[in-house]
Amino acid sequence: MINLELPKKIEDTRSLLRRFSRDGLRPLSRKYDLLEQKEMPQELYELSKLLGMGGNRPAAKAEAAAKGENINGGNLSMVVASAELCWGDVGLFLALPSIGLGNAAVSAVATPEQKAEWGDLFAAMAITEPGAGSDSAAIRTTAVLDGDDYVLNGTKIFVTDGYRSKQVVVWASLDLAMGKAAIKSFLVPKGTPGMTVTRVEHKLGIRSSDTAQIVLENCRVPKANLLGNPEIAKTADARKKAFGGVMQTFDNTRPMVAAQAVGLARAALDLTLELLQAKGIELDFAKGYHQMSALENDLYELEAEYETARLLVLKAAWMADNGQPNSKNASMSKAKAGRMGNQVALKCVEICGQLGYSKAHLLEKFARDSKIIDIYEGTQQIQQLIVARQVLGKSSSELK
Amino acid sequence: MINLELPKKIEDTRSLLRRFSRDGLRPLSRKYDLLEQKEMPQELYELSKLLGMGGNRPAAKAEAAAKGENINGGNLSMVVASAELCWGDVGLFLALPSIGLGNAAVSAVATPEQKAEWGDLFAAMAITEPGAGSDSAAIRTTAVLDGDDYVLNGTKIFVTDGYRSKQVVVWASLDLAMGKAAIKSFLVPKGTPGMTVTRVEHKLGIRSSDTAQIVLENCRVPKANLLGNPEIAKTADARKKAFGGVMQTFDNTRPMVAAQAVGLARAALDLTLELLQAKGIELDFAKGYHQMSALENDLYELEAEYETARLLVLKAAWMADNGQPNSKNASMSKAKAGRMGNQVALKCVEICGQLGYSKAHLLEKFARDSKIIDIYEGTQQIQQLIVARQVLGKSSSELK
Amino acid sequence: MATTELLFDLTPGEEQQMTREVVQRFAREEMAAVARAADEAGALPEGFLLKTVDLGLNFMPIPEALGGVGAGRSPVSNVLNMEDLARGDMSMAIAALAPLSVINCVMDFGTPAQQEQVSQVLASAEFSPAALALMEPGIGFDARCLQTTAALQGDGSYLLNGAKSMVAFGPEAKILVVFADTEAGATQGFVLDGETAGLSFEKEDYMGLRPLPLYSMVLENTVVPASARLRDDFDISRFLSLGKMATAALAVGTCQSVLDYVVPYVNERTAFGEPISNRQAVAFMVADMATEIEGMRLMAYRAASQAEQGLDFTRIAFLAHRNAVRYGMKIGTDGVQLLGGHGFTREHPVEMWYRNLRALAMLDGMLLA
Amino acid sequence: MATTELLFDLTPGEEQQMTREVVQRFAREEMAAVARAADEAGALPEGFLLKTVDLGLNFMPIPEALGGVGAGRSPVSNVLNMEDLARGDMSMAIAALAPLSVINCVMDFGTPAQQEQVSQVLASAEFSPAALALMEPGIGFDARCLQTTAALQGDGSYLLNGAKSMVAFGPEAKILVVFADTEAGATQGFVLDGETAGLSFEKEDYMGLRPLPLYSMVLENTVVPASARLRDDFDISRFLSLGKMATAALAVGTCQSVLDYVVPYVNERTAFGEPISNRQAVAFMVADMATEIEGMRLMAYRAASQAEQGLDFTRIAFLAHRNAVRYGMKIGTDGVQLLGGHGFTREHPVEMWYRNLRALAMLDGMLLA
Repeated sequence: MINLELPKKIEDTRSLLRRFSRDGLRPLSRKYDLLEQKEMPQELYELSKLLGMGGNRPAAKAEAAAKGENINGGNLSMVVASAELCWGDVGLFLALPSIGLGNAAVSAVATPEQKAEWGDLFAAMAITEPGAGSDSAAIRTTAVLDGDDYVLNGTKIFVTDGYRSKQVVVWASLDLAMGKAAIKSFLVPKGTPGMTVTRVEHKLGIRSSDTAQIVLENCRVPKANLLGNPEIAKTADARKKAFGGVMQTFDNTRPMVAAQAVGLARAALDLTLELLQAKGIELDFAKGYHQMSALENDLYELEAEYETARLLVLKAAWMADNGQPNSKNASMSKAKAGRMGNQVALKCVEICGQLGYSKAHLLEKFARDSKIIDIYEGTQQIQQLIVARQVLGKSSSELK
Repeated sequence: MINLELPKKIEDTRSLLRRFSRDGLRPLSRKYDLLEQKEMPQELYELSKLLGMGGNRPAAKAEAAAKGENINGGNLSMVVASAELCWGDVGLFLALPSIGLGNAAVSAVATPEQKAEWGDLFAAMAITEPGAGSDSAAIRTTAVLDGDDYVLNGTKIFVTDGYRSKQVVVWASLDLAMGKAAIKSFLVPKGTPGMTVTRVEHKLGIRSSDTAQIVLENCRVPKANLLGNPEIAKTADARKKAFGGVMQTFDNTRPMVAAQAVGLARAALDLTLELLQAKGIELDFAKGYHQMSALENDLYELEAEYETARLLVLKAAWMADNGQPNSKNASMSKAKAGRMGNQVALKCVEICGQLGYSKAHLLEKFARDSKIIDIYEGTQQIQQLIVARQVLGKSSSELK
Repeated sequence: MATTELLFDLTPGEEQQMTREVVQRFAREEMAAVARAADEAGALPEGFLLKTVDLGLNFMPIPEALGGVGAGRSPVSNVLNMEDLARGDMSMAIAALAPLSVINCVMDFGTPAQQEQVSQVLASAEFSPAALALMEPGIGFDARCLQTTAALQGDGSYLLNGAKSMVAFGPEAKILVVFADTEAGATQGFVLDGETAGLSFEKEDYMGLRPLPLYSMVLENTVVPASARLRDDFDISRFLSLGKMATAALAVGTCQSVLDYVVPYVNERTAFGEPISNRQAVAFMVADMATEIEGMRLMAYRAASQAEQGLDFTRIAFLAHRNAVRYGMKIGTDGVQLLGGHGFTREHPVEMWYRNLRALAMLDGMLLA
Repeated sequence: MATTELLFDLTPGEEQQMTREVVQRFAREEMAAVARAADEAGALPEGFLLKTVDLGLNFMPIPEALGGVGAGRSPVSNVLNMEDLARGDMSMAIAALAPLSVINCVMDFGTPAQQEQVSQVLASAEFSPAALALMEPGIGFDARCLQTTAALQGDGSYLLNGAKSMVAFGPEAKILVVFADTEAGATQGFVLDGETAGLSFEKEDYMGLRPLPLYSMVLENTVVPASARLRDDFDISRFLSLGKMATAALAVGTCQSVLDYVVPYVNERTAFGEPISNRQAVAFMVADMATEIEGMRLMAYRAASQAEQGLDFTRIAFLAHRNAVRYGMKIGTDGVQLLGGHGFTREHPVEMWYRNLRALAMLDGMLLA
């Protein structure tokens, strides 16, 4: 039965997280935006413990899926939770130790012994390289097997949490000549000799999170730290599939990144409406075009874009929960939410004029934070490209 | 000295043409939109005689140019005149016998004897082919020299005035193997055996003008009907230049087509403001964002887009008058004006609601007419491509 | 709370899915195939309306006791049907759905007597034309402040005066629900039958929706009995929201046909030696089209599902409508642009969608989900 | 009629051209080169303001008798200078141009005594900070309906009360022209010197324009003599239009630096084996940027040339400003997008332009062309 409201369980978690965001994250927003420190904001360790994201019970879900039942699972929970935490603060959300992008990848494959050995899990994901940008296939970092170790060499940039994390999941190629199929990911605990954080970026926004450059110079990790299947696919077809598998992780992560924009946009709209309410302006969702002010017209527009992006994100996550191929929808949600988040935050600054532009309020910060969401995890243009290929039935060589 | 107002002479002509448009063309707008006849609207013969577009005295201008003086010449006059006539009606403007796109090309090279032989000049331009679209270089119509005649074979579509014109300037290749350099234009008088109008299009808009498909089947024209230089450039470089020459005619015609959008947009805005005035709404160009209605905000937007496009058109024409390379600016003007004209006309329909959508007023017609201006003489996308190549310094093989 | 039990779900129910298949086939075979001819003729295809009766949509919301199938009022099902019919042709869809909208309106807001009257006339093996008459001529129409007035007379009857626009079927309509401002300053609806005196009609001529018979209607001292008045609890806000939802559904269906048409076209059309869809400017336009249609659809479904669950759907209906108008019109424009000069000719349907989709901005209260 | 003699012409005069070359070189060498450091420091580079004195811009509009060069008030020259300085850095340009704006304002609307006062203070070999104070804090600022009031006292003096925002230089300013609503309901300006009692300042902190010292200012029963009042024929509409033109010029210059920066970047940056500028999505964004900048520039020039010719320039100044705000902000955003993740870091200036260009929407009456 068609229903686009959230189920009670997720809705309840959402309310809790809203409170967490309001009382836990918001009071820190300006402080760490201004401090722009490399180190983890101290308060986040405590706050992180309060977070019981839960709700993700894969076993029960798998059973329901097998029966062909409708599932509201981990993906839907995660996009809702991400949005809510980003309503608090995108930068602090990214900095939360439990959020590390590499965590999911690691916890899926690590043995209890490894987990014990590696310590608290807070794994960053190191994919991008200086020459590659959104082109994940152009990775030049190498992993060469030497005895029982892999030896890693290369440079990674834009590693979220790269400085503060306890582990880094590094994407590297086993054989540059074999192309995409040879790209594997390796867990490298911090302190491993040969891995150095060489730089922490100064950024337009999300200044409370750290974005690091990491250099690997003859960095040795045990064989077992290769996550997943160590074989390079033999046939061209299998190779294609193998890289497809790597890329598919984006189908799950993109809606979650899109959800960041959803949360941020809601925050910007809420603050704007709050400031306007003090001036006696409220939206009633009933006026006709000829009866509304320019301001109302713009706010309705932003609300419409916001709600649309939000539903696209929910759908992409829901498809993932239900085992439906969602690559197109994941990119649609990221494309739409990415541009929406930036548009909403910028327009809110403009609408609120001097207050919007001033550091006395958070709107200017939202406008700075919002830009990256339309860039990382694949830019707007990359998402459009993926959607276009799917809609038009094109290969990546036909439509570049 | 920087001045962006029109000189008195051109301004005076503009006023005259406005009256011509208002009293001559407007009363025919709806009639021929509904009739959608193949034949020339009878009234246009008389009206056409009244038009003394004048102001274009190449000799005097050339002299001034040689002295490095600023020139306001034929190009500036023509864009202003085109806009003014299209304020009246774009379809009827295109149908005016004196406007035939091929006229300029012919009158520049024809001898008095040829003019006498060919009769009244009303030449259509036949470039596009079924498989080519905006790709002028992909022409497949051939011209083979046989004795003292060229024998033409091929099919042309979207020939404006193709049915009603007295002559057709046909673009054809002397040698398909030689590529763009072998493309020449040929004057084919109507009635020449082998040239048939096989179809007249039914269109969304500009229904008072005729848009024809023309088939050439062993159509023979005397050697002298090849306009311009009959030689195919010998070297690759010269060949490139030769086609560049052909393409350069677009640098003059594009601002003129862009001007059509300028005139149409003004017409739509004027009519909208007139309808709104009856409701007591007027623009004062002084309000702040927080003081204006949604309607005012949109109208200011349209006025801003209109004025900007208009100035881009004037600049491109002014550059042509002054011998400045204006390929980039010609395409900028066409890109901006093309999208502006369509945007303005459509928004005016929307603003005026039921009146805008109704055939009781001309706004719906403007909205239909406006779309083609963003398409013909190179689509929006082709213009963006040309601008991009120029700005980025790219060849057509680098940036496709 | 309605959200307690339900899971987020985008799968139509089994009944809905079966209906969709039937309606979609009908849209393809009986609508899309003849849409151009109908547009050029400015008239509905001969026999088309009668064929729509077999779809049985009118019978669904009418209780069994009144001759319907008593499936109940389902805004979700209505939105799906509206989307699917619009995929065939927007004008023909509106014509087919106008009587159903009258039924929906009277089932929601009518008296038992009106429900019976409407059921008798409209739940029939014949197609009985019927329409809602809310829109008024001119610029700046405000549904919450109508110019048409209903004055209560001493004998309890009402005297209607004013002018309406975009009234489907006009003089042919067997039932018209006319909306007017009462003296209390509130909008109210009146159920008029085809015989009512004091109405005059004139055919209207629009840029698009050409097969749809639309009329302006003048009410001059039109007397209607007190029994013609909808129930006291008529809710103009709910009425308008259900209307917005219907418009959004029409947009989704029509835009889907645009997308379905342009995809093969840009893949097959070559320029500069390659399919034009190999160019990002073309491909991204198509990608954005697909993305916005998906978004429009989700918004329309959400509004409908809120309405069906008894939640307050004012906000989402408003935003769904706004979004559908904006992107619906944009997609109409982009469809022509993607076909270039060919798109400007009447050889292809894109120019027709360009014209029809402009109507989205002014369809207030014509259909009701 | 002014259009009688003149030809359409986009060529700057010889003097203007020479000045442009000097100013552009200054912008490159003394501004662009240190803009990032100034942004990070949140302060103007040491000695920068003094260097701007050598450009001589302040001397131009001041009559020779008052120590200027008497070139006359030229909105066109001002717009060219504003564009060229903004090409160096928007914040530094505003700082450098604030005193010139005070001069322009007083030359247009001041009494002879005020003109002499201003000339003495500002046409100097030292840089004398000075600023216009129009903007007020909060949302919904309306220049035609100020909250700051000027009450005429029995002795002919005025009592000013209210709050201003975005006042350049604040307590450092040697001259401030403060705008307030008089009891007659009209906006009027008052020329205050640095010594005026009853003013309190607080440093403001904004997203962009960080090197520019901006202050909020509270006026509490500030008494100014009748002689501080601008001439009776002060024309708020003309004042605002000259201000809009200045903002437009800042937008043109800043956006031109964005374009100049992104073109080589996208040509050099490769992804998927080719320069990213070989992709239409990237290339068309750059093309649109170039087209809109060209349009913004022509609009700003037209407004200025109308002003200089004594034509009514209200409409074009309004539209030029609107256009500059809209596309200026868009170009600020697109600049970051074109550089992707790199654009988000403070290694590149695009993020600074992103922040600075947002100010366009709220610079009312800060500079005067």
